[in-house]
Amino acid sequence: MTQDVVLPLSILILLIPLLSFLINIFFGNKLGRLSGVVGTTILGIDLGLAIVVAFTKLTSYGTLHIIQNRVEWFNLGSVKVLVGIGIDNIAAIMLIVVTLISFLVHLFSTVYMEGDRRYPKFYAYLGLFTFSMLGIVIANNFLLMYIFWELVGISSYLLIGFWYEKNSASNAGKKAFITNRIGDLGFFIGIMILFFTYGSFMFEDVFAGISSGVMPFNNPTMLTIAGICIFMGAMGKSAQFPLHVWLPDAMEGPTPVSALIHAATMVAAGVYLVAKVFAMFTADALTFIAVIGTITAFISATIALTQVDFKKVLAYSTVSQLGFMVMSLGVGGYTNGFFHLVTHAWFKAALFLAAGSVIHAMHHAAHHMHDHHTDAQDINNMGGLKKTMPWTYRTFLFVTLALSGIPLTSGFLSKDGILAGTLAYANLTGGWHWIIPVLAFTAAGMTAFYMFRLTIVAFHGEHKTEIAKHTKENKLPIVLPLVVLAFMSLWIFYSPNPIDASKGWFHKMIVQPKSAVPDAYQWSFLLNEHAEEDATVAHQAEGSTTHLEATTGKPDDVKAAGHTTGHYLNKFQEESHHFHYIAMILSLLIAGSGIALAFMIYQYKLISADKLEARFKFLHTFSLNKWYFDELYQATAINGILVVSKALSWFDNYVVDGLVNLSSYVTRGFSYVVGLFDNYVIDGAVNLTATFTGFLGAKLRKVQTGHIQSYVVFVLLGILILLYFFI
Amino acid sequence: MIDISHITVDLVKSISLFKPETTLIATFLLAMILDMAFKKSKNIAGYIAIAGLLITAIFLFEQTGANYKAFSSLLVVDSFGQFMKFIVLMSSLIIIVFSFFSDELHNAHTKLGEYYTLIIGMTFGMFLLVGSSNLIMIYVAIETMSISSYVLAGYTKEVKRASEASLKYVIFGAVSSGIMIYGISILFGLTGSLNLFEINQFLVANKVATIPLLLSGLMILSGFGYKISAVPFHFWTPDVYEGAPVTITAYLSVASKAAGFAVLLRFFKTGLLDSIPGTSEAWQLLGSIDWHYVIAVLAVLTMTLGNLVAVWQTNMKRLLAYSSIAHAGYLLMAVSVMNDNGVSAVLIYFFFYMLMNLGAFFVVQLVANKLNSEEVEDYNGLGYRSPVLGVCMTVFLISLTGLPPTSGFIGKLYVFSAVINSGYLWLAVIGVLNSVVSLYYYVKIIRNMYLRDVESTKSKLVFSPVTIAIVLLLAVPTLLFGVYFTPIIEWANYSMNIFVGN
Amino acid sequence: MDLITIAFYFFGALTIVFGAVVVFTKNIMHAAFSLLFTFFGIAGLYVLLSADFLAITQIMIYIGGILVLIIFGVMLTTRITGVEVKSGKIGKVQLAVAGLLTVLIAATLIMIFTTSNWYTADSVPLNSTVNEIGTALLTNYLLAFEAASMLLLIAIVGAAFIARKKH
Amino acid sequence: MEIGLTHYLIISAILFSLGLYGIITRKHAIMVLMGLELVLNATNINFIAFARYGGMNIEGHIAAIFVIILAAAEAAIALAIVLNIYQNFRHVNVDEVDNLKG
Repeated sequence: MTQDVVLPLSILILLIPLLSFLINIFFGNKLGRLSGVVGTTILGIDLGLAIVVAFTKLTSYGTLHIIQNRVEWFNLGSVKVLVGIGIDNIAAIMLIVVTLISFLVHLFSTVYMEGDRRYPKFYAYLGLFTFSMLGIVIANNFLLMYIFWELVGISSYLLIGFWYEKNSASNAGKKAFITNRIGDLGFFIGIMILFFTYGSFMFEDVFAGISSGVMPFNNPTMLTIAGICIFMGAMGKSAQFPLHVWLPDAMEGPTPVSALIHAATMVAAGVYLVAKVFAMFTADALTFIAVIGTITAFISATIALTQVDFKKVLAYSTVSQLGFMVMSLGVGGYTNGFFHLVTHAWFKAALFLAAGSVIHAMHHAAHHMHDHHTDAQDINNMGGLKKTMPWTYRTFLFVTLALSGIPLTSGFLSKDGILAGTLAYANLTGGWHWIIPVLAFTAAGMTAFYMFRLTIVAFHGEHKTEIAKHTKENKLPIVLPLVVLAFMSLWIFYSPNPIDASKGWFHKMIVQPKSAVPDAYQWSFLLNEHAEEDATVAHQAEGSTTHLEATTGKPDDVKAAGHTTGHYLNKFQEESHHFHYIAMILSLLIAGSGIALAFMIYQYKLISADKLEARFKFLHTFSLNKWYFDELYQATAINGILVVSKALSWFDNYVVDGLVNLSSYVTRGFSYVVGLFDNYVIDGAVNLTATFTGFLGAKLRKVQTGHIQSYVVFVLLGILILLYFFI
Repeated sequence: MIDISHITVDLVKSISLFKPETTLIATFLLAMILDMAFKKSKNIAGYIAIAGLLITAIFLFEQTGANYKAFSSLLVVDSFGQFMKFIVLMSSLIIIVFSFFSDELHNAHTKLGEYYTLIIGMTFGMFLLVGSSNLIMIYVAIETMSISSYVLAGYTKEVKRASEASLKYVIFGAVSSGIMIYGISILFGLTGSLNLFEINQFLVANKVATIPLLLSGLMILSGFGYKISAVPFHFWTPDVYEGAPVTITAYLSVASKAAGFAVLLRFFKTGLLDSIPGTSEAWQLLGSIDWHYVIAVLAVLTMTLGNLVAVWQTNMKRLLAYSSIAHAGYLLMAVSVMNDNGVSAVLIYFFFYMLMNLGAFFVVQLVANKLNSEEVEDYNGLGYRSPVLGVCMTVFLISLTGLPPTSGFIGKLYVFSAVINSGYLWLAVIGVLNSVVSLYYYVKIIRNMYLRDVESTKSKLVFSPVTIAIVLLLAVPTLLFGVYFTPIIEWANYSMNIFVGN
Repeated sequence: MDLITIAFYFFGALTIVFGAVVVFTKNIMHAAFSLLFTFFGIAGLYVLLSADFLAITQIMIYIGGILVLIIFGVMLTTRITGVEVKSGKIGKVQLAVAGLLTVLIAATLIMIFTTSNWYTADSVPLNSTVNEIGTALLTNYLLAFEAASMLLLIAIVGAAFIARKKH
Repeated sequence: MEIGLTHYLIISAILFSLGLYGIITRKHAIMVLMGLELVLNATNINFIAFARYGGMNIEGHIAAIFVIILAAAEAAIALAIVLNIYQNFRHVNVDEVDNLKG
């Protein structure tokens, strides 16, 4: 297979899911139950093609940076707008991730969505979503990416709000859409800044422009700002703090959708974007990214500790893991960040599908017993599912181990790499940066704890309700995807060595791109002058010792100037390697103690829940004070809302409601402050903005009195004011 | 005796370039007479109007490439005017077709002779306005179109809200044009001329006082501003849009706005452009007044007010009225950059705006025919009661929001790129923020159509195949031009040069 | 004081005083007749500005046409003998705001008018402006003239349609 | 002091403001229209005065004639609409015609 075939095939891969969408939207009602079969088959074909393309790219052209084309789309003024598609190594891998998970979700849904009256529509939306997601994957320019980015937003809106009869579902869809738009706003502005500086939407042109030293508005700070703007898009899609609020609500969608959107694809799009444009981030932008990722990882891990809804735990865990990926990219661990994206996709999809399997079984049992009050998603209503649903349990347990980062799983490989990276980063930069590995390790420990809490409460012990007793293992189309995904979470797919991935194919293929940012604005330890050549050499002649002098940038950052970097790409990788074993031991210890704690509390009940509560209060208080969140929250958000709402209360129901809610929530106790912060301050800020615009609108509307003479007065006033304003 | 031979030569050439307008006058008279002659036929005037407009289109097409100051510089015939005239012409045609299917109009009157006649009269007024290069001519043209539109807005005269709309419209319009003509008199006092070319030459050669120039500019802007619904001259818009028959509301929102923008751009470029240091790329404006800034402020006010108030609307026509105010704001943004890119962006945006806005109004009209309601609440489940209409309306609304892959996105893209290209990043940011707000109320309609109170509860709505075909004729290009828009861009780029004399 | 000055102040006062009566009086018929005097005063000012043709036009069209139209309007929409003929009252606050706004506008305009330089040129003495106006209307302003005729036609069609009782 | 351009302009400014005052305070629709006529007459004074002091510029006269023509047309239409309002509302008080608002 030659290079030329890759791109046409990629376009075919992109368009096939669209075909599924069109068939199901137009002939769905005629097809009925068949639409699931049609959709699944089509996705199966797509998966086959994706595998062909990905293998061709990785095996035959693995050393080639990218296979791409450039097509002139239209003229904008005097500028030719070029677009195109491109397959580089990360795109090739993403193709498989997206199509395989989409295929499994299609398969899973044939049973899960059985009997839903809009069954064909569901498949149509799945097709549309897959199409848009693949578009993001193969775009090699900002313009196409933005278009598909929006399409993903729309199709996920349809999927999340699929059960729109439930008010919460349609609101969740809306919230996801609007929160994402806030991020997209930044994305759009970023794209515009880049376009008007470099005159092209193509990634490579932008990078070339940056490395030639041209800066937006002739100001390097603007490059950082452009980078942060672009990253804002990722913050929205990948649910990064403070735009992460939509993802937990989005659990209102059907569970297979959660597996598709919230585990592997849509939320990964943000991380993917950061990876794609990694070369344009300055040191400052990277620091921003790392900080956001860390905050996200930590905060959502703490929230996940206390959730009782099966899917909510997984949702916050997803946010936390996305935080890990973003953090890894931010500290410079490009390869490990993307690696974690891939491994996480498999096991998180498995977790969600397992959750779907459980919920499906619970629903069925409840239905049989004519019980319509018990919450089928509350883990306190489960228990003992280990006996009734053995296959679901086995796969769930295995992928939980993967998520917790236990050796022999893929999760261990990637998480370990990330943690080592944060240590390396902190060591290289010093100072407050050490907070990043500290929080990262803490979050990793909490991950192990809450995942085992979930496993033990839901699957172990006695049946807590009658419904749980009557659950049955599901049919093959539900179990099979679970097994496949669990299987994919074995270490062997990525590296022969179960404790070190750096010798595996993945690390050979996914090499950190050479930064386009001029040296003065980039971390010196991330500079890899001969990145591409070096990677090539490393690939072709393993073990060859190409010695490179460490590059000098900011002098004080280079602690070991003059060191040879060996076969490492840059100082960062070398340092990561040094920290590898420390990180491994530390993370194992922390994860192990998390798991042990979970067992002690929930399995053997050695520690009472009250003590746990007290413990968490202490931890949260500590973390809050450390970050001054508490003070910030008091000084700005609450007081701000109070002042504004007092002023508006005569008029505005929203704020009155908000106040009432707020005061009742404040009394609930300190242990929920983090959750509170999440739900009420950030949501509140969003609401406040909405309320404020609404308030302004309502005020302005009063001007439209219906009296023609007052209109004339306003016109005259308007002219006078404008006159005196411009004099 | 005065020697008038040079005037005769000019007149002969001018009349040959005046064929489209002449055709419109002929159509007006013919429609009036034949309507009286054929008492039985209800839409005879409409058919004649369509025929007349088609012939006008042919003559208009023949003018391609013409650049001429006709009728002793009263009128300019150029490619910019041609583009805008085509917009006006197409919307007139579309509106007449819409009117054939309007229950509202046909229930109120047995014959619609005056209706079609006045639409032709208004088209004539707009054609004149688009080409006017003399302040008196501008005033006459504005009054011609206004007087027709006052009557059209209250055409269903037994309906209370329609008569209220026309009263408000006539008072507001008369005051605005009164203020405008006062501003013109001040400008006349400053420059001693009413001709934009002569005013321009005077301003190049002499220094005039800033404050009276600003005052007269603002007063003249009030006349243009009320045509394009720019804040603070927009107050009539929601009331008249709600009260007038839907067809006329749609007409006002596109055609008269197009004519208003045409004259606004021409006024600035012909009257205030310093033609000495290179004309094309960035316009060098005369005088010490920063007109960029003035227009930019108006643009910000206009789009912000339009979007914020639209959020509260429950009547579709009123909602679309505020939305059209907001769109005027986006367009003003492109005007404020005052260069050829901005003009081209206005033209591009207008073409797409015509398709999507007329489409949305036609859907409103069809729904009102069936449900006798224009409330947003009554659109609940429309997507299931009439799937085609629902999908098309969604396309129009998404396009009005400016999301890809619709033509509205392309329009916004060009507007924003023109704005950012000229360095007004803050303006673009406000514009983008505004489109986020607009998302809220457009999505509200889509949500009502699809996600509220659905399926079994209400009966299907059946529309005749012809009306569905018309909706599709607007919806398909709205989508299609979102992907393949090069011909429109090329046409607009060809037409962006406003003739400024020699 | 020469005659011109006296005449100016006379006509100016006539215009402004009766103009004020038009907008301040409660009785609509008083307003209509005050308007007549205002128009007359303006016509006088035109004569002082050597615009003889305009003065005649002013009297013929405004007083003979528009004013009669207005009085017809008054008669058709109000019962002359009833109380309805009085224009209603508007709140004190609104009046104050309107008054303030008007004073502000007047002050702004007068300030600008008195402090600006206007386009001036030495005047050419003319016996009558009729000749000039006629020529201009049929040469340079031919199109505007024709367009105005079209406008009047449209206005007639429209007004007849709106005003007539049943279709 | 000799009578000059400014004198006429001041009369025009006062008349213009009076007209606006009438438009925004009168309830009766026809009185609003009278206010409008004052505004247009103020405009005409401007045109004629500028024409006189700008070298007997005939353009000002032409403008004034057009203003008069258009005022007549506008008055005709406006009165017809007022009559129609009277048919529908049985009064012509503009501030009570306020069903459309918000």
